[in-house]
Amino acid sequence: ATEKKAEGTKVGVSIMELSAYTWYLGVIDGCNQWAKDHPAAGFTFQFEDSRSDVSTMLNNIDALITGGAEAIILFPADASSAIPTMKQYVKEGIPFVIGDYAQEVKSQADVVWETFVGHDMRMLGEVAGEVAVNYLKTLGKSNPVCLFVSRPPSGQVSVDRFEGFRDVVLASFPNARIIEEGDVGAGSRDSSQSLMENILQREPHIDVVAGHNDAEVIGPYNAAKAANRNEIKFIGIAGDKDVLTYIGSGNEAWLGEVLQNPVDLGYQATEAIYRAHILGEKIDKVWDLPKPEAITPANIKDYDWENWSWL
Amino acid sequence: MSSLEVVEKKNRYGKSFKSFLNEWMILILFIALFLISVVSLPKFRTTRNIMNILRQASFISIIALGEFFVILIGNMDMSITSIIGMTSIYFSGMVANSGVPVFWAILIVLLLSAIVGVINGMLTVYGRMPSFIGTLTVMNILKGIYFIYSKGLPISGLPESFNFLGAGYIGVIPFPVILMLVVALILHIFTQHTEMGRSFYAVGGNIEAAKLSGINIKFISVFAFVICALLSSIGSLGLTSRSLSGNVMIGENLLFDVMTIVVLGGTSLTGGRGKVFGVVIGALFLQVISNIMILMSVNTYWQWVVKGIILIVVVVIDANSKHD
Amino acid sequence: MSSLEVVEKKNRYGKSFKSFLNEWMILILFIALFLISVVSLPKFRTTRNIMNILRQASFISIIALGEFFVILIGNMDMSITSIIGMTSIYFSGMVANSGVPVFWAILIVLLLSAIVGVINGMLTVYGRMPSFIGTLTVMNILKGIYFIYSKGLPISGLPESFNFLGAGYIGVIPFPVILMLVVALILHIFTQHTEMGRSFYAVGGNIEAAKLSGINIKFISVFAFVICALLSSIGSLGLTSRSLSGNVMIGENLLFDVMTIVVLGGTSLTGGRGKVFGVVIGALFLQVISNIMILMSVNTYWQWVVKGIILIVVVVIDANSKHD
Amino acid sequence: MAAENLIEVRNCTMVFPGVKALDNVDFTLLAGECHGLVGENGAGKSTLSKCIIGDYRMSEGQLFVKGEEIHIPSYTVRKSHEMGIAIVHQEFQLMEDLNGLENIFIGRYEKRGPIIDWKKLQKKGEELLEYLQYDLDLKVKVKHLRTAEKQIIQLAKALLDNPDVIIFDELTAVLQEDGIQNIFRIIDLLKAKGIGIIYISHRLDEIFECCDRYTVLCDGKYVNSGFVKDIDKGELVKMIIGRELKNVYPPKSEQFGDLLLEIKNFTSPTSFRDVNLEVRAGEVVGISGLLGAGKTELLHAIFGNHKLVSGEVLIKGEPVKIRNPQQAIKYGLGVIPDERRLLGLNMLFNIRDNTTLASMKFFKKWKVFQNHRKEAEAALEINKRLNLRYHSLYQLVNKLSGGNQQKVVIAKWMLRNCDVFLLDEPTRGIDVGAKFEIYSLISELAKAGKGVILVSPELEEIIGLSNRVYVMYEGKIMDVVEGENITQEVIIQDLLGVVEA
Ligand SMILES: Nc1ncnc2c1ncn2[C@@H]1O[C@H](COP(=O)(O)OP(=O)(O)OP(=O)(O)O)[C@@H](O)[C@H]1O
Ligand SMILES: Nc1ncnc2c1ncn2[C@@H]1O[C@H](COP(=O)(O)OP(=O)(O)OP(=O)(O)O)[C@@H](O)[C@H]1O
Ligand SMILES: [Mg+2]
Ligand SMILES: [Mg+2]
Repeated sequence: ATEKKAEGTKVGVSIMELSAYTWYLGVIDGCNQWAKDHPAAGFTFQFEDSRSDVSTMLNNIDALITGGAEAIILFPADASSAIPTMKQYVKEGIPFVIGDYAQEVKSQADVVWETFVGHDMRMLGEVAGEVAVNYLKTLGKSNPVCLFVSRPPSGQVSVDRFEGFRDVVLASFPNARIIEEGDVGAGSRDSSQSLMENILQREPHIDVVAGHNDAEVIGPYNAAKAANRNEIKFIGIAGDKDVLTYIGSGNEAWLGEVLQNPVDLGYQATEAIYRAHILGEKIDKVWDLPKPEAITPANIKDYDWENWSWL
Repeated sequence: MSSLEVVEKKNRYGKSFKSFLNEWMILILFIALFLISVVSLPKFRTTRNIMNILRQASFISIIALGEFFVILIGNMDMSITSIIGMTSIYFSGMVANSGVPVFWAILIVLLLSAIVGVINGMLTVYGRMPSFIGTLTVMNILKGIYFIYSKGLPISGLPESFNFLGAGYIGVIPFPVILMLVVALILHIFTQHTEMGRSFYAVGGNIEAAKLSGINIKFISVFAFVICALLSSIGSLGLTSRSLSGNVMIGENLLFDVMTIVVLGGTSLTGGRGKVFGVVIGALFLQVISNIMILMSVNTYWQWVVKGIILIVVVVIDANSKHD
Repeated sequence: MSSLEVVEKKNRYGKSFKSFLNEWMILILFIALFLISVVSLPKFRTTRNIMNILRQASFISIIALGEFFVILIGNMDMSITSIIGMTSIYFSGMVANSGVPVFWAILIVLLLSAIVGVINGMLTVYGRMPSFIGTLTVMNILKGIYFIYSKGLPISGLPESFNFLGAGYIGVIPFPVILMLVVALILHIFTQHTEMGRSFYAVGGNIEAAKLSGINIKFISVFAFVICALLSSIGSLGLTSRSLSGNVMIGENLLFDVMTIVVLGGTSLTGGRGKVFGVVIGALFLQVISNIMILMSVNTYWQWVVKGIILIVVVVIDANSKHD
Repeated sequence: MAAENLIEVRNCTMVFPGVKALDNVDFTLLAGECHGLVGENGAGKSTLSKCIIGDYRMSEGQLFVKGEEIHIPSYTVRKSHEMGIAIVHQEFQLMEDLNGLENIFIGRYEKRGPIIDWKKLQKKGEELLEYLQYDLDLKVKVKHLRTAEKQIIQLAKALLDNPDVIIFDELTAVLQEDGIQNIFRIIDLLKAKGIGIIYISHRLDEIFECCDRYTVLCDGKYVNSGFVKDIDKGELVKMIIGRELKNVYPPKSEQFGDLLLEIKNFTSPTSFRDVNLEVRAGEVVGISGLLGAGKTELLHAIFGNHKLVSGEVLIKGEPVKIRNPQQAIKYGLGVIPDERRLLGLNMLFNIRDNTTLASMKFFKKWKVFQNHRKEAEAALEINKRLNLRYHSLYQLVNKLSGGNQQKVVIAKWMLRNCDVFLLDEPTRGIDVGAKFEIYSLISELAKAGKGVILVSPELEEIIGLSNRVYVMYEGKIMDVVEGENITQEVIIQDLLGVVEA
């Protein structure tokens, strides 16, 4: 948290969960980067963690606003819970920008936020699916086996990613078997590793493993490595130093990493709140973000990932 | 000799001003914290902020009062998070997806929660499971059940009018605050001035003796779990109303806060001792700490540390003031 | 009178077979579950799968054995998740980022954990905080501290050789299994055949009587928390070794599993009763359930439900066999 | 009132796993009589009482209350209470965190609508206390009351609903002479109302003082019953323990050695003031005083378990600081506390582990491990000596009868070879035969050069065993009586003198 400067504008940023999703550190970097690039705007931020809990999120919004925040960037904990609270504050002139997690509305009257800045969750899954399909084609079989480790407590996000992945793979391989297993443990590398160890006992052959995020794939990777199941290839989603290191160092078990760039997200969200709140522009309800890209052994040289501080 | 007699009398009859102070040490500490915040934080003392704190404390108070009963009889209910999630999801599901009227949906989820309370109680009383583990297991089972129903997705589309329960105002006073005060007052009278209320203290104090005094200890024990489930469910409806959507994760982090509140409020975890308004003060205490931490822009991680240290100081002072 | 005499003779030194059965009911249930699985699930009975289960059970057993000591003296340590996270992060940080040799890093994190154990114990014994709340608060403080250090990011770059601790084999037997058996054996001897070991039972059974019998109850209480912290830390090193990276979230959901294991193993949550090998069986039990659930492709959410129901059945049978 | 059988028990058998606690016992209680139920520890007295009130269901046999046969499988405490049977249990059954008033009325509050009428309750409570002629503040939490006061609360609770049958299970074990006389007065009042009383006590004098009939149990079997006026104490003792008992008190030792323990100016913040006391080797020192005189606190203070404002301790002439019981034990002290369940025993331990808890270090194998067999042998030996009734050394102590539990506490400290024993009411709840055994143990200790401090509510015991008696009143030592001067008259005079002054 930063002190509010005398003439500056304080922006409250409510983050879904920092502890389990360190990916949000990149979002924070993005916000700060924007402020550095635009010193004239005089933006200061206060970041608060909702710990994936709706009540905590709402309490934090209350406190951020009484604490002097003039605008809120909200990375919500779920797909609709903040709407009544937002409505109330928007009436009082506090603008909101929603980040990362799209809000479901029953009517257009509910769309009280300035804009939504976020990656298409389904598309993340689809890109992972494309990476998988490219690899599966090289195997030359019609009925490959894919495993997707989802994260049930993450709700819609996990569903979208899984469905994106599944639909793309099935489009090319109608006879593929897509196994979905949910990690209901801590959602850490360790919990997914334990899960995978047991799955390996059940499944004699798996071609590709993808998952809700990197933690859900690295765990299975460790498990497969320990069990010498060298046939299995892995695809990460989000962005993780270890995964990129594997890919960069030519580890053949890794097919790619679908990058969901958090710095960009934070940066664009701040830009959006700036335009809406300070410049008073009317902006589209959905902010354009570039399509997620897959980092693969072929293109990893094009990325400066070693210098990304959020990894 | 006479001087000794004086010392002894005062001590034995433990009703002195000092013992009153000791009993309400938490109140004194709370007032101290409150005054310090009022004086040193201009943003704290706005009506809006105070009302926010009260509103935020109200539903968690109600939930903590439920847990209070279970702790009073010397048990623990770890399943409240699930009861909260279950209520939120099934209520919203019924109202938003199946068109059940709000009133009936409330009755049905309260009934469901009561059933869960009965199961918790039965496992403890008849199944002889330690309640900590029994309710933990029930928590997981419930979670499985409502995740099967909702797949973990939030359910929106509740009528705007339902928002009043969690976010309405009567004058400048948020409705939840009034609700909380009414609930607390009723429970205060219930626990202090009715036969059944006193039975909880008896069961928690000495279950054997309570049984031999003709108290239906099984009924009282099960009933404590039912009260807990019902109040958790009411609290959940309030939280759901505030966000106008049903969410499985709505109470995810509440459990430990609730436990802390109950203990802060002077309830003994071994049972038999505690006061309703102590719990309310405990809830306010925790909420004020969280609030000033954000008003002072303390970094998230440091919040954990500072909050923890404050809690330790408070509980240690309180516990030691009660001891001898 | 003669019938009494006979009973007296027969039992003077020994215990009856029936009471032995009751005491080890959990073992019988475990064997039953195991045999059913062996017969009905071909994938279950492979050596590889059995070894897998054993390996998965080993570090959680070690952690549960730590918690066992705290529960034995009638307390609870809720901070183990944090101790596990702390160990994992600081160990990896020292080794991977600061180049501290593995051996020294292990010593340092063990020392750190012991200090946390001492703090937990002191808060309980001298601060008179209920251990449930005291350790919960310590958990949050610790979490804050190591998140400040690591920002929550995993730390990789541990030497491959360190992988042996968590993933190595001696013959066909995974090294963690051997480690777990050695630890359990030592603790079994410690609790059953030494003066200090029995002191834990004495403190848990009646702390006042233990005090008047000359047992240093404060030392024993604090020591129980230290043992818990140390074993949690060792368990954490094992888990860290397995994934060769330090992770703050590594122990996040372990707490309730650990508690369940300790209770499954026949330990009384009110203290004074329990056996080391009971805990080990508890861990195996839980692991077998998880394993067969996945081997049978039970849907994720149903896993919670089915696992919960199995646990309830087992604990209820066990609790009722012990009763009278 | 015509002699009517209020209670009739026929062929009652009660089996616990491994123990036949009652074996074909018959028992009758008439209206308006006080019926003494006596027998050794573990004879089955409490078990029989619990069968009568429906706390236990007898395995075989019949129970008639006021001539009506009871259907045993559906008989409960609540039913027996409805039929007018009340009991004061041997072990306290109180909610320590609630006040006296609530402990008396719990489950039977006076109400106005659904709300408890505290004023009326308070008035009723005070009336009850007046009837009992006992002055105590009912608003005080029970945990702050004296042991005797707790007993009065239990008595008040039992009398609350005007029962027709009332069972006193060792009601007087924690009372002193004046309290006991008060109980006799109350018993007379009750008898006059036609209430039947079952009176259990190990102090046989009481049986002769207040009972009309007696029944003797031995090892769960009915031995005899009859009118008290037809027998004398010797005969009764013989029926109880199966042999005669001569010379209850062994001869006192006359050989004293060096000073073992000296207490100087002990002052506690609440309980006693300026206490000086000394014990020599071979000496039994008695402390006598009314209830709440501070004797228990004094013993605990010596043992490092009670806060002191000032005071000095000398062990064998050396000044030492004792901060906790552990240190006290190192200096050779041992204590037998008065409340066995709270302070003496670990109810989750078996007999062996309880017996050896304070002396584990004497039973080592290779200096580190416990030698279980040696422990068992030692425990067996000492418990045999105390005539413990049990069926296995590995039996949990909570299944023992009250007196037998007390024996385990004593055994525990006898195993630990202390120099000075602090005994706080060691014979509470112990039967006549075993009492004698404990007296001779105390005397043997003295002969072996140990020092003993003895606190007992029974003046006779103090007089029979002590070489010197300190008389304590309201936390102060009023007088020290030695040798020949130790007589009932002198001590009572000391106490009365103070009270009147
Ligand atoms: N719940 C129980 N389980 C097993 N055995 C028991 C139980 N209660 C009592 N006993 C046994 O029954 C016998 C009779 O016990 P009881 O308590 O009736 O004796 P008592 O005559 O009251 O002795 P005391 O004078 O010591 O109080 C004892 O041998 C005791 O060990
Ligand atoms: N749990 C307790 N907490 C506080 N004070 C107590 C407690 N128990 C007893 N006391 C106090 O200790 C004193 C002695 O009470 P106790 O019941 O031991 O009487 P006693 O044994 O008959 O007398 P003595 O103290 O002479 O042994 C009383 O003044 C009583 O108020
Ligand atoms: Mg008895
Ligand atoms: Mg006493």
